[in-house]
Amino acid sequence: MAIEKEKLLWMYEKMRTIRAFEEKVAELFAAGKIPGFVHLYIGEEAVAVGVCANLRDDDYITSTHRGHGHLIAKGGDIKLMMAELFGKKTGYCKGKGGSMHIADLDLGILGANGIVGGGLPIAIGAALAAKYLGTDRVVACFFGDGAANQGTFHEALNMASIWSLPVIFVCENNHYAISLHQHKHMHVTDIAERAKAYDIPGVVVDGNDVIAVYEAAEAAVKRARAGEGPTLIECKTYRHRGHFEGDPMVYRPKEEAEEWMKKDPIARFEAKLLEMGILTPSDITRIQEEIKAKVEEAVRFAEESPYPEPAEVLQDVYTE
Amino acid sequence: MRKLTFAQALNEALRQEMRRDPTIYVAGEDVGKYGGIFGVTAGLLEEFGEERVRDTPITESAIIGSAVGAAAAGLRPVVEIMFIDFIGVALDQLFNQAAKMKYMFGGKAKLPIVVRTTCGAGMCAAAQHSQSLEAWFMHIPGLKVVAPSTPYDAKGLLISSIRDDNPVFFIEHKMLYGLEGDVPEEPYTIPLGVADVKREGKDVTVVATMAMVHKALEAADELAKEGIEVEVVDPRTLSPLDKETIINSVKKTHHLVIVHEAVKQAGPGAEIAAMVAEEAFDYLDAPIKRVAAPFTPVPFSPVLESAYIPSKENITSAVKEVLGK
Amino acid sequence: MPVEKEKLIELYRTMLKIRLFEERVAEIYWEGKSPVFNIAADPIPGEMHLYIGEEAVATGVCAHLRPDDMVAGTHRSHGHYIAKGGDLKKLMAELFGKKTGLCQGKGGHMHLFDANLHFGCGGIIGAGIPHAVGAALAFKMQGRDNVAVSFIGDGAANIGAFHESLNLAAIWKLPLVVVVEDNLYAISVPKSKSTAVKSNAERAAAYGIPGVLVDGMDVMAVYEAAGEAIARARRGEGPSLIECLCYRYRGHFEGDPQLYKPEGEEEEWRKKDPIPNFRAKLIKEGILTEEEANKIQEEVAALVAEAEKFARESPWPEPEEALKHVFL
Amino acid sequence: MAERIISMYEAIAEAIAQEMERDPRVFVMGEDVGFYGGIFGATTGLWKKFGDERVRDTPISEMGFVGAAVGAALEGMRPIVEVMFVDFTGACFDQILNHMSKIQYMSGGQLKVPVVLMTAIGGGYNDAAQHSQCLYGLFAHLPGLKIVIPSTPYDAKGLMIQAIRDDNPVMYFFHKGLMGLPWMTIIEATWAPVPEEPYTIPFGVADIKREGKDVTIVAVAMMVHRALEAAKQLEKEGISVEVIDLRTLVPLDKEAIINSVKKTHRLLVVDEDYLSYGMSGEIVAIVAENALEYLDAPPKRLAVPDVPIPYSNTLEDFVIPSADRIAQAVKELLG
Repeated sequence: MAIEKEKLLWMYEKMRTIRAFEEKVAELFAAGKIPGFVHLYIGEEAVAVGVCANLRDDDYITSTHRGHGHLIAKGGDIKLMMAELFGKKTGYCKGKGGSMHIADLDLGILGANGIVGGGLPIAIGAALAAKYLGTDRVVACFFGDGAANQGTFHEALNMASIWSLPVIFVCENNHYAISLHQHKHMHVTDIAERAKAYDIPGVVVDGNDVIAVYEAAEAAVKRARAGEGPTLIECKTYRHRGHFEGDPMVYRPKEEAEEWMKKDPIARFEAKLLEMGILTPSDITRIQEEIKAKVEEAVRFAEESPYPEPAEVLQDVYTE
Repeated sequence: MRKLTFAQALNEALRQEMRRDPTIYVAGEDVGKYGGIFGVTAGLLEEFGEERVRDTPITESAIIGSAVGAAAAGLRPVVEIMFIDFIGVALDQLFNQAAKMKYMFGGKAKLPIVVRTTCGAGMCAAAQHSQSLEAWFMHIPGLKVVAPSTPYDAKGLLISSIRDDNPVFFIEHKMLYGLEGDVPEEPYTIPLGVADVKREGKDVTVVATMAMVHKALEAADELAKEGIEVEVVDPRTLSPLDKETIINSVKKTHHLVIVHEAVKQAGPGAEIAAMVAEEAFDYLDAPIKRVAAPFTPVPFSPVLESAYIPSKENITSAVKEVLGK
Repeated sequence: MPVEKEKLIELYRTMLKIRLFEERVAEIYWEGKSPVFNIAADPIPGEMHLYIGEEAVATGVCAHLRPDDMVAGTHRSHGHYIAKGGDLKKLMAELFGKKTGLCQGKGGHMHLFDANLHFGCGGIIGAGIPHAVGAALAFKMQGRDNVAVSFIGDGAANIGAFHESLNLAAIWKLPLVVVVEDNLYAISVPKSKSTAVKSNAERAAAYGIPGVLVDGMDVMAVYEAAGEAIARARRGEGPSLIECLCYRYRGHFEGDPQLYKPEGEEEEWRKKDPIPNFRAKLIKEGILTEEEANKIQEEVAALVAEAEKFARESPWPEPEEALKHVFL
Repeated sequence: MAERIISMYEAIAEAIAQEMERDPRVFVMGEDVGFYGGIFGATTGLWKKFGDERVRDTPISEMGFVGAAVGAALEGMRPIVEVMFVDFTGACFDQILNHMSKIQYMSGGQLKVPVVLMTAIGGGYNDAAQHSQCLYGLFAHLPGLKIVIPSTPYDAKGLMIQAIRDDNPVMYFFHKGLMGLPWMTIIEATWAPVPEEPYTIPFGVADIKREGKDVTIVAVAMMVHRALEAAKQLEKEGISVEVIDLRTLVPLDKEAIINSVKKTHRLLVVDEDYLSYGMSGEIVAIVAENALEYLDAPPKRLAVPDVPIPYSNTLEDFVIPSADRIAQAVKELLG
């Protein structure tokens, strides 16, 4: 395995950061400190991290309603993210967007998205621009298994293929479109199969194995940078929590959930790194402490930040 | 001065802007080899090539959605939706993505997009190819809505729209494409949000849009013979709306008639009437009147279609009504 | 099993009906549109999309349908309606915009509806596919062994509705057959520039349903493929996708200069013209004599003439009619 | 006997259940309407009662299943489809705009499309720009659709039954904040007496939720309750407010509005939808056309200023009309 140590550690820290951030958000949401809806990424960390580990700062991503993980993996600032979740003036979107609409254009994050499948055509455009402007930038387009039944999926993959655009379509198959299991919302087992309908490569990977995701994404990014067109990567994974916080999850069998918990991507990766001697138990405690501190700092920052002025509500509709 | 048709004026605006700014590209169904179903993009492929003049599949969601992504990443897309009636299959990309992105992101995104489309009845194209749906887009914060009525306005407004850093929904009434008028050769802009008084008058204000501007002018000619002086105001941009010009005109004439081809209910006229009732109430000497299409889809048969589209006669009688004549 | 004589003759008659009807429609359409082309000019106003060249597809598919099976057509649907057993007089009268038309002048050539034949079509690319899905769902829920057929062009196979509808029909195992009429162009854009796969039949795999590619200029090939798919649907085994390779001789609409079609392409396809070829085949196989074939030709021509006469003599709708039928 | 108190979501689900029992052609389709009972509870208990066939969970394919409802209606069914949020209608707009609303007309009245499309509207719970819109004004502009917007459990049940029995396509908008969901801020009015037996409320008949003589307030959904709250406040100051709940925008009860204005001579339209080119404009225009001479002051509109719905509390509270701002507006009207 040719991934250098620094990269592996980077991936471990990112996964840990996502997990810690999300667990804190769950806690704050339950405590009534975060308003609105939040959709947590816990359990799917390997996907965002494995893919973004192959991206440069000037590459793009489009994200989803379950976007915190993607943003952190692409380099998003958890202080600004937390402040946005609190609806504070200092947040990424000055309190106008919230969990489902966080973006950081300087980091190539074209936004989380409240519309299932809404990000796919946007990714096409970013890729078109990258190609048009003669850069070798690529776009990683994250979406769920539910979005793979939306018309935008079909239109976007077709267009990316005929224009051979530099897009990596990353389907996070967590097996549920809210409450509906995959076998009830599509008649194929592997969404990657659908790549054939657009004459592009489609691969299935274990989305809870960050190395597997990394390698699949590495190949796809290479292909995209070389101008050879898009790839569809299906990452089989599972969300540990509900569709949104407060979802009773009555629709999914306990045994199934337990099975998946055993495949927790972080635990697996941690074990591997220990076995490889890249991490020691003491490193793990240290790293976790550091991350914990960062998250606490983010919360403090958010809590201490002011709310926006009501009058700001009228700003930012148009560019003057 | 040199005369061009409405379609030629738009074509020249696109051509001149594309020469000026290499980040501008055109995409849509049949905009390339075919030159656009109504000929507005004719010759652009030959001059600018396939990279910048892109024929797309029939895939409206991806056409508008890709414009959003491309604009966010530094280009200035000008995309065409063949008929405004087709926007239904792509509306999410327009009203939840393009229109809101800047706001949701706290002002960070800049989305210089022009979505060109055609509207209007008069070709017997029936219920799915003849609609006037401008009111919807005016109701969506974050979009600008432009609706020219003359070749001169068409060129200047399209250039301004392309140079604007916001998503602009540019509506072309298909019955105007053949209309000829004076158009300067050099590029020029007409600011968005500035109405144009197409005819001055002191007795009654008629606010009309797109094709209806010309019917209003015909009506005005006729009424002039009876000594009624009609002022015809063409908003040109529907969002932002030039309230000031409309209100000043009403303050002068004390009577208001609004004419549009969209259906009356919850249409552009409702907003304009409400705005005047709120802001110029004391200047009105008579109730406001709206002349608009009835609350039905656009029928096919020529007989039914002409019964549907507001006529010069509808306008003259409305004017006489508000004047109590 | 061999197709019986009557059926073969019926197939020929139907194709001919479509061809002669549309050739006459083209003449009437241009009556009012030369020397100056004004799209709104009488006697047939508005857009006009003709099916000439694709007759074998509608004919081969609809030959298996009953009046209470549902067909969702396209913007190019005279052929589908005629093959479904439609009334030429009402159809022609609707094209004229007359009161006696199929939709009393409210629909026009792109929006043809016939409640008795469970037929509808429309002007929005791909929009009919979900309607057919819904009809198929109704059949299933009502325990009827009917099928719903959605005809679309190759252009429509790239729009979201195609994807959502086939997925829905597949997971619900609905009696649906989607027939893609691949006439090589989405208006002016060649398939190679708009569709990422060679054949849309390959896309069936994305939904876990059967997909076949057939020669759409050969009515028997279409007839057989459709027969299987429709029987499968009636048996409750779910949807199928059929792509028929065919060609439209005329433009996307009347008035289309067709500059996008390469030299000689049409000549090549003309050689495969479904109608003369099938006529020759039937005569060669002794199913028809020259005389009988000519007689059919005359009978069909008479029907078309009658339809035209009916349309020309029919009254216009009253203007006030424009306000009716918005709500029941 | 004691009146039974239930929530608006239970009232809607009960109406649907009773109609499904009465008429086998009625069935329900949508995302998470089955086992889950609808994200906002509008289909609670239906799946248990009627099973997979008549209560169908769909993939996330709005264009597909809304179009399918049209097709099913054409073949004799009476589908009820739920589009989870009105914000998502963008993904299936064509089916509403060019088919559901027009087929009846385009077919010269041969065909009918008895679909009920129900969808959730409204903000007030920090769901931001793509999950908090109202947008009924857009659909009211579209010939062929009936537009229903209940504000109480009682109206919700009667109007839903009426909608299901109507042979025209009906769009039924329920306000999330009025559903009486345990996980939303509960406002009293969302739990109210509802008769157990089926009953209907005719479309096009506004309901005067409170009589008054000084000012007419016209509203729907949540704004009805905010207006009533404001009316209570103003009463203390001796101002008598009449609150009209339109209940349906199409057909629209113009008479009720005009008669009220003739009585009070003052009009305030309160709307949770965007201000420009919406319901509020239409109503003021109608009054300006038909009752201008009865007005003693310019009509007033209070609605969401033309911005997307922001996320943060302070911002959202600022854009959605509150009882205080309504009271303020009334005072301005009275000078």
